[in-house]
Amino acid sequence: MSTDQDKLITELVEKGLTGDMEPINSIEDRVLRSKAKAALAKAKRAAKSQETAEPKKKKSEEKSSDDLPSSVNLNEKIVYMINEKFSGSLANENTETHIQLKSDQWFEIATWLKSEPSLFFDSLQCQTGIDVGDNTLEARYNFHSMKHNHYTEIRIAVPRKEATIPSVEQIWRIADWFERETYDMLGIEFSGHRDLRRILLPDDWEGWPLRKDYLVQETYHGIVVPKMKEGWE
Amino acid sequence: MGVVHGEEMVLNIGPQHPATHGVLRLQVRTDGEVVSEVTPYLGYLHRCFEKHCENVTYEQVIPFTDRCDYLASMTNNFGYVVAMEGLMDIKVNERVEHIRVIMAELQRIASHLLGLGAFGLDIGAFTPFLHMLRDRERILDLFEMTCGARLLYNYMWVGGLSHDLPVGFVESTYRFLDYFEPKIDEFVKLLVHNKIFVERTADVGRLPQDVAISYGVSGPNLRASGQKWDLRKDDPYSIYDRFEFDIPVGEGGKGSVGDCWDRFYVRVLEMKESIKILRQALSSLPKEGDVYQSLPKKIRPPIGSIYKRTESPRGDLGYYIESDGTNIPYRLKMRSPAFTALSVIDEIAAGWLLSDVLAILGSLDIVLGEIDR
Amino acid sequence: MKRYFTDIWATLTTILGGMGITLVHLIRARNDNVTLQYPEERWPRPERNIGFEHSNYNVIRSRLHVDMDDCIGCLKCERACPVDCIKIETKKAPNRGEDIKDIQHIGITTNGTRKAMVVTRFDIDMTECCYCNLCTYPCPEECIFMTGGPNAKKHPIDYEFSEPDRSDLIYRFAKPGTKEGIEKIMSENKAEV
Amino acid sequence: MTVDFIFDFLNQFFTSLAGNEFLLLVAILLPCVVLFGFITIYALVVIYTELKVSSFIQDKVGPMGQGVGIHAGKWGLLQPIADALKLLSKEDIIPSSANRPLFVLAPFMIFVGAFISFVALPFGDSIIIADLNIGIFYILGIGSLAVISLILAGWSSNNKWSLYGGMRSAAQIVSYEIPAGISLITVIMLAGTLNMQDIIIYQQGGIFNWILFDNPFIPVAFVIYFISALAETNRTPFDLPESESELVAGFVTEYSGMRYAFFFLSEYANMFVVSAVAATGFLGGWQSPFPNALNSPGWGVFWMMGKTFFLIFIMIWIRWTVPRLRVDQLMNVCWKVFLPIGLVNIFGVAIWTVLFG
Repeated sequence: MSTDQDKLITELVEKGLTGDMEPINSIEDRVLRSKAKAALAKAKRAAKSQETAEPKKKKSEEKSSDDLPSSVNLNEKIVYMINEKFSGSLANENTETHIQLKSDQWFEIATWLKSEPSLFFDSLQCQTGIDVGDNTLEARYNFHSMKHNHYTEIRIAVPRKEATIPSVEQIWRIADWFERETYDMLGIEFSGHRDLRRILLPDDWEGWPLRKDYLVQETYHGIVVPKMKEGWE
Repeated sequence: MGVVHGEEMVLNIGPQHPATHGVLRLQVRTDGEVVSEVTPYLGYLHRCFEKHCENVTYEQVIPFTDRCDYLASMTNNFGYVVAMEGLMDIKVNERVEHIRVIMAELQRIASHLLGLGAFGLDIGAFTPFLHMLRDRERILDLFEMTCGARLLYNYMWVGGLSHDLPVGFVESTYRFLDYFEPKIDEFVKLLVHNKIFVERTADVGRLPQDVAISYGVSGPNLRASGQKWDLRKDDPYSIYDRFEFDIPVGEGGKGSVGDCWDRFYVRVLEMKESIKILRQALSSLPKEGDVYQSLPKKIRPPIGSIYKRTESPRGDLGYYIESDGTNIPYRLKMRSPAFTALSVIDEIAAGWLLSDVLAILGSLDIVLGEIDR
Repeated sequence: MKRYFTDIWATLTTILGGMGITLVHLIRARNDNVTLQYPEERWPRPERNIGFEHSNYNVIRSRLHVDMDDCIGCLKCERACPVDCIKIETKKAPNRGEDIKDIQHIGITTNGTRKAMVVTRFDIDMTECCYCNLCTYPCPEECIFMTGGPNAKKHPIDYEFSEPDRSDLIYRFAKPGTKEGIEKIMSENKAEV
Repeated sequence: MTVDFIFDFLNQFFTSLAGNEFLLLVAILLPCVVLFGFITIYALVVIYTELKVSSFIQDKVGPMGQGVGIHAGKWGLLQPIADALKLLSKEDIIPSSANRPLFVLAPFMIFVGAFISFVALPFGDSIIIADLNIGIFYILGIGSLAVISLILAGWSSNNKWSLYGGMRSAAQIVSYEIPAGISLITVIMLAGTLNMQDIIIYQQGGIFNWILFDNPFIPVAFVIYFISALAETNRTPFDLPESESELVAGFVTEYSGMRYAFFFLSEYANMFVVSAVAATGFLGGWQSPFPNALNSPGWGVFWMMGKTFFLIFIMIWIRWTVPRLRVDQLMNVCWKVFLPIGLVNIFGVAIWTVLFG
């Protein structure tokens, strides 16, 4: 690769970030064009993560100053209330799409989420886990209220080494199986779960399949896991 | 004289058993005929759907969604494409929306037909089952006419459809609806009001409303418990807000609200509502419109996540999609309605007789492909 | 007491009503029956014409077929397959767009594309195919299709293609001897140079 | 057609062997062979009927074919024979943990129970193997024998489903003996005899002399008897012992091949027995429905068979219409509905006979 090309690409990316896609699209060489586009996407992603980190602080400042206007969206309202009741349990103040919580007070918050009359999240729609990289696992909860017909998403990130989150199985009964599935697939331990076993995989399965570093077993009970298809030589 | 207690026996219903609708194992603790505990063991049909999805592109996920709930492939496709279009902010044209609704409602009827028939079979009525299958075949014919496949369609694509409607589809569908409507009444007369059937199902396996919500039970099972909750009305997606239809709710017609009979009858009524929607959608189907119009060149959704729910024949079908900006999903979770419906079995089946456990299992209308994924 | 007798009455009437319905079906068996006498009668093939070109494509989900004379070896179908049941290997053709008689390679497709590649291997494992039709859409030459496609006359729709040996269901579409042939030609070319 | 009759006939024919015990043996075995052949052919016919009736009800065509060979004959007429051959040629599996002697014994016992009931059934004017003076009582008694073999089959299989099936069938058959017996008592009261032939002779003189139409209480008794008969023969809606969607196959879960065929055969044989008893007791047996026509001995056989097959057809018809009862409801129906109504019915019949008879 020539340094000229690299220079050209960085130039193009800068232009692209300002919204000017013409120069990139007008490149004739296909390889160069795709490279430039890939670099642009990378740069955009990086910029976005910075953006998301920054404006949060501003928002939280605004919110603490004014006293919950009626027009705030549900997530901001919940965050405000959580801050009042369970201070220090918010992991960050991002409320755009979800609420990020710390794991320690989760059980109390969950109990409150269901019992608080103005929220009344009586239905746990979906519970799932995700390996977000950086040695972090995240449990995500999608709540819905049948009474108020509103909806929110809560995320709890835990380090991979001590992946333990309080179980909400006794609050929403469906969390029993959802948490078992998350445990089965990602190895997040739910403390306080009364029956935390694997649910879909056999009990003696090794590893957590949906973690990104999962390696397929070589053999299972003496059965060799085929790497190549038979007859494909 | 008190209740006589005998020796307890552990009985395995399944994985191969005529009434488990797939490969499910229910470990049942029984005292004579009375069942004290039901423990489901899942995973016999686990095909690593979610792991697969992390290794194939977004468009290649669709054939796998077909195979999750193999009795309602269209609605599974539908849920996925609605979620993906939400993530990518794609708007599809009117014709596509109409065709999707038509397909989804036909699929709902087909799925309910099999569910009801199989429930009848669990109770011991063989004839209604075959009558249901006979009518279901007609719907499958319509699907085959449209996309060539009878069971696993891969019909709805992100931003469009794989094929336009064939010539004569609308007429054939009208013909089917005219044929099918009287058949529902015949079925109701033959089985639903049959006294033996009522005795077997009324008051059996009552699922109270709050328990149902806590267990995440959704769809017809939740509606049978008295909760008026249908995503087509309460959180409308696609163009469902344009159609007029009712949400049938369990009223305890033969016993109490939320019993097996209600779960059964709600499905019967839902088929009638689907026919209503179908007639409206067919009459307002736009003649013009390219089904490939808004098909994206490359499916690369922006970074972010979405949780989108749609109403599948079995309940709230949710897709949780996390995208990292590439053409491969970073994480895809399917919240299957049958999974949540099965989790409630111990709660409502304990204390009933062995025959009732199987009736309750049948009334929940589960599909193991969707539970195990 | 009243309930006792109404229950008995309801039982009798509903069962007799049900028996009436089944009797009607029994009597009208000749009109109602939906059975197909399978080996003698076949399911009518769905008639429709839609696809890439609305006039000549039947939507059928059946076994895949590849028209090798049109295949340019672009690997798009291999990439589209969600279950990896297509395996293609190609060799660069010595001269773009020219026929090579020895290995029956035809240089120009019916669409007029000049081939740059010689397809030495084109295997489809029909035991793994999930009939999703995804491979047929990206094909620029419309040369891979479920049978009943553009060349419907040559390949009748056939849902019954069971084989006694599983390996017989791996369809090998590349013309026999292509691989050896092209290698030989290449080595000869090298020798000449 | 009693044994004595055949023995006399043989004595006259083989004068050199007259009075020999060998001839007596032949005289005993001959009706048995004829009867066995009859049951086999009858079972094939009824299995075919059941296949066809169920198919027609379900909008299918049932077994069909154009000819012998890969197809089961014209209209599938050879289907039951093919089924029988298949069952006979199948591997006979005895589970290793089953109680072998009892497991082997059970299917034969149940068949013997059904078989010996046929002895007392009147097929025609004088066509009866053993004209017992307690015929109806004998058949009811022998009918209960099935319980033992069903329990035997359920228990010896060493399978939980079989055990459930066996237990259910025991409870069911024992319970339903009672309403069946009680409703037949009304017949015996009217006819004043336990002899099958005498009961039929009592109903001489056309359709209005049949016991069924004797007084308004008898149809109730007939319905109770018929439904109890369904329960005794394990037919839907009372097929709990072998309910395929609950107990896999109930007491026959572990049986295969020949032994399974015996259970199958005896179920159909039992159907014939209970239908024939109903035809005898309520529908005039081999009597013609017309007072002075079609009542020669040949027509007698026809009427008897016609009535029996009609009842068997109704059994098949019910089977493909209704769902299955639950085990506690089964008992409820027996003890809370049939028994009280049956008892009241006896009084009703008695009072009616005293007042109008």
